[in-house]
Amino acid sequence: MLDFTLDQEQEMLATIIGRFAEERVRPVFREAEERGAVPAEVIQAGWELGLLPTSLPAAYGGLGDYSVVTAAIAVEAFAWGDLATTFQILAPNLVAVPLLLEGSQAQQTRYLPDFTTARRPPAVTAALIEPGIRFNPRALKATATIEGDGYRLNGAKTMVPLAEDAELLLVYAAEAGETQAFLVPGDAEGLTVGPEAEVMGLGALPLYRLHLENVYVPAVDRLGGEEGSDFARLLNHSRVALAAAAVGVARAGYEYAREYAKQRVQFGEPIAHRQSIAFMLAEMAIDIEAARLLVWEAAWKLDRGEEITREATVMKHYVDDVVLQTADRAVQILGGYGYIREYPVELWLRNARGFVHFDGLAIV
Amino acid sequence: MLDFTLDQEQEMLATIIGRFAEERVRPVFREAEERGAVPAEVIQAGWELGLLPTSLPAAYGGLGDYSVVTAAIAVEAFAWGDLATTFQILAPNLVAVPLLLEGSQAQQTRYLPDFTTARRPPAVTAALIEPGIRFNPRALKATATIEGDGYRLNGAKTMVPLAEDAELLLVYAAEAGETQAFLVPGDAEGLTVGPEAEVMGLGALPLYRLHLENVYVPAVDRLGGEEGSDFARLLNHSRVALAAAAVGVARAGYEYAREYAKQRVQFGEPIAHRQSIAFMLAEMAIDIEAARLLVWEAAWKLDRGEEITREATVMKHYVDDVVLQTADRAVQILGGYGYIREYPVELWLRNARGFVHFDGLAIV
Amino acid sequence: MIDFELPERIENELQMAQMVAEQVMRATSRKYDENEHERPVEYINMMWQVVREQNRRRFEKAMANGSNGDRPEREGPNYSIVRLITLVEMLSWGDAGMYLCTPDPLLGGAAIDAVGTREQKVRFLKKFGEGEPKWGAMAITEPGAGSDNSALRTTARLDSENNEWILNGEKIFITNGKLALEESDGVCVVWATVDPHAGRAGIKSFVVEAGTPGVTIAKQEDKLGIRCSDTVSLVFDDARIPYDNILGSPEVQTKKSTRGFKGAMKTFDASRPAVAASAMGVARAALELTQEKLAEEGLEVDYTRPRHEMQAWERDLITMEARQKAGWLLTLKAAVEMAHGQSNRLSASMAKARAGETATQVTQKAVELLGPTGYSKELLAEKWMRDAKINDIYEGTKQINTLIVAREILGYTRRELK
Amino acid sequence: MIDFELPERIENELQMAQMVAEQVMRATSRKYDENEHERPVEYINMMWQVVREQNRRRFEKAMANGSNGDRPEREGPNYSIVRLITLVEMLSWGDAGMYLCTPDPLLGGAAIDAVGTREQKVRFLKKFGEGEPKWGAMAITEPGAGSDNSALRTTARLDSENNEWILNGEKIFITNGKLALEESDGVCVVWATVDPHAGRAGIKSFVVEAGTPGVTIAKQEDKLGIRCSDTVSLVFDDARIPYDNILGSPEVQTKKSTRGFKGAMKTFDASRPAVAASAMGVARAALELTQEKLAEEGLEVDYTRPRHEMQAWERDLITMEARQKAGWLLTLKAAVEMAHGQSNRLSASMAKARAGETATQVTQKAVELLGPTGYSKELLAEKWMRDAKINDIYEGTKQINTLIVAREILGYTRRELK
Repeated sequence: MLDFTLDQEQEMLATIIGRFAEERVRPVFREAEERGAVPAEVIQAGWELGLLPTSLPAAYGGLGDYSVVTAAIAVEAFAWGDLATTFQILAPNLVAVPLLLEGSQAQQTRYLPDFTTARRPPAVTAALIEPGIRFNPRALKATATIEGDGYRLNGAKTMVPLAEDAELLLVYAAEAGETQAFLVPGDAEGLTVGPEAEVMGLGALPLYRLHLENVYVPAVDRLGGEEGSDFARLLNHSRVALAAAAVGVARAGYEYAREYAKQRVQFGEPIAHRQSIAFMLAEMAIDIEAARLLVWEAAWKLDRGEEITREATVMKHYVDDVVLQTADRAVQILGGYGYIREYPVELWLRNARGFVHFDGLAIV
Repeated sequence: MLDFTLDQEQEMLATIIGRFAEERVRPVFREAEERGAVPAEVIQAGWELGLLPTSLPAAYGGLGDYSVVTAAIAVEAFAWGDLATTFQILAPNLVAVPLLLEGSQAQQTRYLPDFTTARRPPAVTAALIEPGIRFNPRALKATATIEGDGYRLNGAKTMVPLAEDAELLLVYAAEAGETQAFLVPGDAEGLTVGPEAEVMGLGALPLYRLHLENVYVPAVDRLGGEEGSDFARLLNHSRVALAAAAVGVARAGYEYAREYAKQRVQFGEPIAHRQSIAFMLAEMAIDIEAARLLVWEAAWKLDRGEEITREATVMKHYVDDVVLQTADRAVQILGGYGYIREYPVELWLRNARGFVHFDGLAIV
Repeated sequence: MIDFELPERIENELQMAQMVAEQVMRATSRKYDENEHERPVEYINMMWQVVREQNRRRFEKAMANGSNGDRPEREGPNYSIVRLITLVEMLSWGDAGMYLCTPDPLLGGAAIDAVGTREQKVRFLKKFGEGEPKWGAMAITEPGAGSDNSALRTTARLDSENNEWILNGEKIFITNGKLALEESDGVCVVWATVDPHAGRAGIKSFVVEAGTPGVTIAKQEDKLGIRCSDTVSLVFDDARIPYDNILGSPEVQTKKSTRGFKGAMKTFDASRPAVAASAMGVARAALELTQEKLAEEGLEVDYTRPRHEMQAWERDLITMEARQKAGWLLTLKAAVEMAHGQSNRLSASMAKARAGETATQVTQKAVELLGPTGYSKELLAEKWMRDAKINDIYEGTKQINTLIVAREILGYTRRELK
Repeated sequence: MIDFELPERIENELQMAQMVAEQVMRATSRKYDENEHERPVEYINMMWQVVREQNRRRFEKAMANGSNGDRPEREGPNYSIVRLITLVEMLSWGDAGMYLCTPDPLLGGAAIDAVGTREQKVRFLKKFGEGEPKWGAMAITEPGAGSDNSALRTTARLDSENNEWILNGEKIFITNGKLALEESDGVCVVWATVDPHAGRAGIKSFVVEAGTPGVTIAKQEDKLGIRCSDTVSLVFDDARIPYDNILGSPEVQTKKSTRGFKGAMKTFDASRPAVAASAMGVARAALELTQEKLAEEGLEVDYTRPRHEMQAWERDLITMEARQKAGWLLTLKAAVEMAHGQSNRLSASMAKARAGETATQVTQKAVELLGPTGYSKELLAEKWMRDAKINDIYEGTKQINTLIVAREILGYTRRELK
């Protein structure tokens, strides 16, 4: 019955991840951004929180309590710490969750156990985004054409996280105009990784271009096997994850700006005493609250097995705007300090702008 | 050379019309709205300001100094007083200006002199807008089909000002898919006026539905005669007039709200002392300033004979938003008083929302 | 445990409400918009049957268990507020002005419920469960004060001889004031100060009943929208009411503690979500009408298109839909917090500030997207745009509610953040 | 007489500037964005040829007619400010960060021009017409003060024996501070108080030349954008400068008259339009690139479509175009008023507030409309989004400039409207 409060488990999770974000991520994320890499021990620690194993079925060694709502809460807490770090910590989901949702029995049996037993984060990733100015995940340029008892993949991808070291990639391509996913080993013939795809944000996350030239994929390695997979469903799960991350980024900017505005004295008073600043903060708080509720509702519907393409589109539309505007306002409130990299908010603005383009970079 | 200041004549005109708006229009416009008619003597007085005659060629008894910039300044000053009154005072333009811009020699000689000699405002109007939810002035549903050496007009129009008493109407219809204008006498066979078209605003301006059933129009009465007319040009002139009026409406709301905010004491101070109110007023002032400059630039280009469809579209897009938001903010600043009809701002909001739909209701 | 499902009981009631909205309210919306100040008898009579029964049972329950009747015997959250706001949303989807004419104690009743004694409930609320339709109203705002309730000038002087309060002053913007005091045997809760020098601490609320001598309706407002709901000014000229008509304690607390005032203000933590709900009802009506009319033209939103491949009207509809959903979820949250007995001061102001703005934006956009017809009176869109705006203004303007949100999130007093 | 045509002389100069922007600035934009703190030698050397000549002639003219060199012999409007802002717009269309590296006295020079004596002009401005590239800078902001210039702590103590001023304090966010004081024989105008207790009245500006002992660059900022322009902190530790380096009168006016401070502030009535112009240059660059790239995909705006028949991207482009035009016209107005010798305090703040916001919105939208490529570093859009944001912040944040506008239109003092 109508209720917007976290249950105990969720409370605990939010606290644990919140502490992780504050104590492990925040101290290093700025340098990670400049260096272009998140410290391995942070990723390892993130993996050891064991979120993915918890959500995988007992049959594959997990705890089997998969909840998108809970995952959304977790992702917001991670993203509050740092977005690039979050995407990297969640990278194993990019393969595990599609397998869980759409994988064939055989595929699940073959791949999922590794995700529950692995000591270190499995070296996997997914490739959805394509270079160009009018990317449409439902109408990919990369193609999968049937050849014999398999497929040939051709095309170009970009913003593929961690591709260089990936042993297994889930590659999305258009099969007869419809988006399907394919499990491709990192050393597959015709698959070339690189150069790095440099973008405005996510500096700490290694992103790559990917080139597919007649990459052969056996039929059994198409996600879902015989039936193939329901891409709309995967995209919706991805959008919930990204929207939850957006809420985390927005909250980071809002909280930082709020505390700054209370400390920063100008014209003899904290600037938060001025309605122009205080009202901006109020709007930010309301936007974030509303965005979170939209995310939770969508997640809740996914947990009930509903088809939420419409909700996901509406939610994404709203949340993408909220995170950008909130981050921009945070920079505005910090003024000159918002513009220098010594302070975090400028990075949050660069990351915030990316959400309209992040389809497929995270999934829960 | 770059200069945004009015010349002497324009200064004088703005002053005269400003005084007219303040002394003749403001005292009666509210009651006019409730009664559904502007007092005849106000319209008469507006006509006697002689703007139209001044702008018509000397050959037809005018003073021949036609300037769209000057007209835009005049329209803003009128509209500051009241929009419905402005549209009614400018109604003769609806026929005279198209004749001036696109009329054939014969048509000008036949009709224009009446506009310079008439003691009372000529009973003319124009019919462009059509009922429906997707009106496109460049793709009208009303049709003009060639028959013998004339045309048959068929279709429905709405929001036709003063149609009931009109002796001459300029009716717009699609001739082979292209919008053309036709001079139609008020008593033409097949032309039925009514019922009244009731809309949210403009209560003081009688607007009518118009029904055209096989209305015959001799070829010579097509605007421009043989060549026909350039509708794009007429539409651009209309949009400049409407945008100038929008600036007037916006300024009325802004100034009223500003003075109210300085008087209205709450929590021990004028509400204008609060940044939330003061900043709204500042944004309103900036919006109006920018809108006016856009209007002036478009008008200036028309005076230079430039084709400004692009500028007019961009300007309309901007100004339509500005007038709505400014009127809405004025209501907001007045609070409860903004919501009651004893105060003027609620009417300005109703009028402001109409500008996206007012194509063809005014022209200069 | 996060859950977006409404209690089934409420879902069922909503279906009933929707029928009323469609068949009674929508059918007479235009009529009562054009005939301002006329009471919507169809709606009133239909609702009174239901409301009277509910009030009667509610009242009896209250007398039985001494509570205000909302609180059920069993433990756990109390969803009556959720029921209230979902009903308000649905009825406002029907007609936001007509909904305000619902024969009910409404705000006035809420205040009596909140702080009234058992005896007061008997005297003032019992009658809402019997006889002819009756209304309750609340008189707070004064010409000079606006949203600044601490600056009230209306006085309540105690006449100890006759053991009566003597009210003097003027109140404005009173919703249903006429229905409550002139057109029915209703009640109006009036805020007045027992000590003009005591500021907030001196402010008390008093119950004034219909027919009280010295109480006159000075003026009935002509409004932009919600025209079938009456908004009046009241003048109190030595209006005498029994001593026992005061709600809560009569003594003036010290400047420090302003509990009396705060108590009165608490009424709004329930009413702000209700106003937000009303706003979202109008917004949904406008959104759905626009979707419907565009669909008739063959224009239906394709939710699978990426942002950059949408049509402008498509993006507009999605924006309207997103805002409407967001505003409604904020409203639900404010209600749910209340249902769980948590303070909803922040969430209620968030919901009110955002919902009022959203209803304004969504309805204004609808009038644009529906073309010349949308601007005409053939459709209700233009009326809804006029109706919606009130939600941005009353129960505290958007600015006042944003200010409250700002103070809450910054932990500031009204002195720190003016 | 309303006229939107630029003087032909300026049009011609703009064509030159556009060539520089296209061939020198755009060609090296990415390089200097990636190699932060490196000076854009190609642009600097190319510009110095021109600027040196102009400065020389300007200086000689100034010496000749005793004016600041802008004012032409004949009467009438002085379009040099219009020339300035149109050039700034064009160069910022090329690269807003690089434009800031133009070897020129810039703000510092403007201050010296405005209030400096003939001798001071000889000492500080003559060198900008000869030899190696030089820069001028202005040091105002302090760690504690932000936009609150009346709260400056940096002191200038007079040492009457040696007839020198002794500067102590710290300044931050100084554009070109490194170029002016370390990498060239330039000047930096420093705001300091000669009487910490005198508030605004005590604040004076002083010219500090490169190589002055006791002046050190404490820190160079890493920034979101405009990375090839250096932004530094300066520390003054008993930095001694000749008595004659003070700009304007040394005596402290009574609290009432704060002319000294106001005089210094006046510099901004010229610089705010320049910042607005820079913002609009970036905005235009982003707008044009987006139009270009979409056109390559066969997507060109059809301006004859009614609003409701547009594609979403089409409406976005029109919105961007409208904002860019509006912002630019406001900027032109602020300049034209100055050219006509009218006070442009209001219009300059209007232009600055709106232009900074517009550049932010337009560039952010461009990065969206250009898809994954727009977010990548393959195009300059993402850089322009980072560059543009500074215009929303420096020379007074949008909030500060909106506050100035509000005070002007309401006729309020800083006390009435805080």
